[in-house]
Amino acid sequence: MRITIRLFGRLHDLAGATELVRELAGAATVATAWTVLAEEFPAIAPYARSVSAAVNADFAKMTTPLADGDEVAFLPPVSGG
Amino acid sequence: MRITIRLFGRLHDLAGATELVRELAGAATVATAWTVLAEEFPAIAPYARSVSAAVNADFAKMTTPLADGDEVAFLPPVSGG
Amino acid sequence: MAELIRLVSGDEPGEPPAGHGAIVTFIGTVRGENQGRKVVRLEYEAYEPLALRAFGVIADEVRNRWPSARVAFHHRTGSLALGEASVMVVAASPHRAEAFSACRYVIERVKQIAPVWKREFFEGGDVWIEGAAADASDEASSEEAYRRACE
Amino acid sequence: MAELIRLVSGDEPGEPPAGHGAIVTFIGTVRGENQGRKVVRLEYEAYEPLALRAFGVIADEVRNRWPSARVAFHHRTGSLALGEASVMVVAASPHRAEAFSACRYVIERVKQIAPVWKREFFEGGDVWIEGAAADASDEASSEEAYRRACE
Repeated sequence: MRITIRLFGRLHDLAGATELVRELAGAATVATAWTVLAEEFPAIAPYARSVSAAVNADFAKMTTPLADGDEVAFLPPVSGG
Repeated sequence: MRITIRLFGRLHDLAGATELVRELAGAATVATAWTVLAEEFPAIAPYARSVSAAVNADFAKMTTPLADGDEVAFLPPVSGG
Repeated sequence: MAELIRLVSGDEPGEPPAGHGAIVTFIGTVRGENQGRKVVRLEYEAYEPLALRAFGVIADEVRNRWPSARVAFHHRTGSLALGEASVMVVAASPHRAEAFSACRYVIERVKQIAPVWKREFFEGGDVWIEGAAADASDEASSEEAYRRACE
Repeated sequence: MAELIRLVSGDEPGEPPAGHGAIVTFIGTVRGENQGRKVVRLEYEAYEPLALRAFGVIADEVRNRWPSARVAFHHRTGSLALGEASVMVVAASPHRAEAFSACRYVIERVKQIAPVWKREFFEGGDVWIEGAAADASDEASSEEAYRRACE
């Protein structure tokens, strides 16, 4: 399946991109997308424990399954206000 | 001594006056002024326990001594806001 | 209101701007209903020189309790229509906790000790509202206001 | 700000006016100092559609916790100079306790879950500020916000 990955805050600085399109094989979840991304950009790996995620602009968990065409967003700890 | 008494809120409705000048004999305190007033206007007597007082526009106690020319104010429970 | 905000969030001349990142305001307006009565308007009476003194007491208390906070507040008098603001409080502080607490503390203290009286005109009559016996030196009521301010 | 106040304090058409006698606002402004650094400006980035969803979650939580309160809030994005407001919250309620609590709760929740990131440009560099891991479904952080709102 083909998914769009969006990166925010320091994550897009570390990966050098705000939006990426990647192919995932088989039954992928948000965690799959994160693993693929962290292998490609090891600098983001330390965020594994603090990152949260959204799928199609709704809050999601690492276990949320993905479908072809989904938009997955990875969110570093937020700092609004 | 001659003192000016000011009444606020429901107290001036009950006494029918906002400002009164009265003569007090001897070593008078705020309590003396209140007693004189409550005798003249029995309707205000129930406020004996909830009334507070000011002398010359500063917070005072019932035991505060008065001097000639003082302005004593009697304040029913307040209700600003 | 904008004037009160300017008062508390403005910086001293020559200082770097915007040290006070949190501004909390409270506005009290005249409600159309009170204890089942249909309110038509309110009339506020104040003992003005004593009110200013009470406001000074409150400002001093805030300075002692939250040294980093600045507050400004105003109470109107006279006849107020429904929806009109009767009281405004603005508190500014570097961080939000103090600004919320100082703002809440001020309105609690104004209600406890400011020599202001509210006469409610409702459909069918009028009544003087009476709340707290004003005692600016009563520690217990100051502590109660502090407790409500949650700090 | 005036627009947000109008949103929460306005009454339904045909209703008697001014049921909401207490209005509490919070304004967060850009401070000139943070952790010893001299701040020059801030840049806020948001994931906008998710931010709107997060704001909806917060508004629903407020409705459940304080049924009598109404809230409106706004967060700016982009580059902000010192002293500029980044976030505004307005809460209105018939009585002040709920208005203070709802206002404080909203800003706590915005900081916990809104997908907004602050990049601080200070004298000598810049840094992404990172606070809470955004988890809108985490009961513990919602309870923590509620505790800070003191109700």
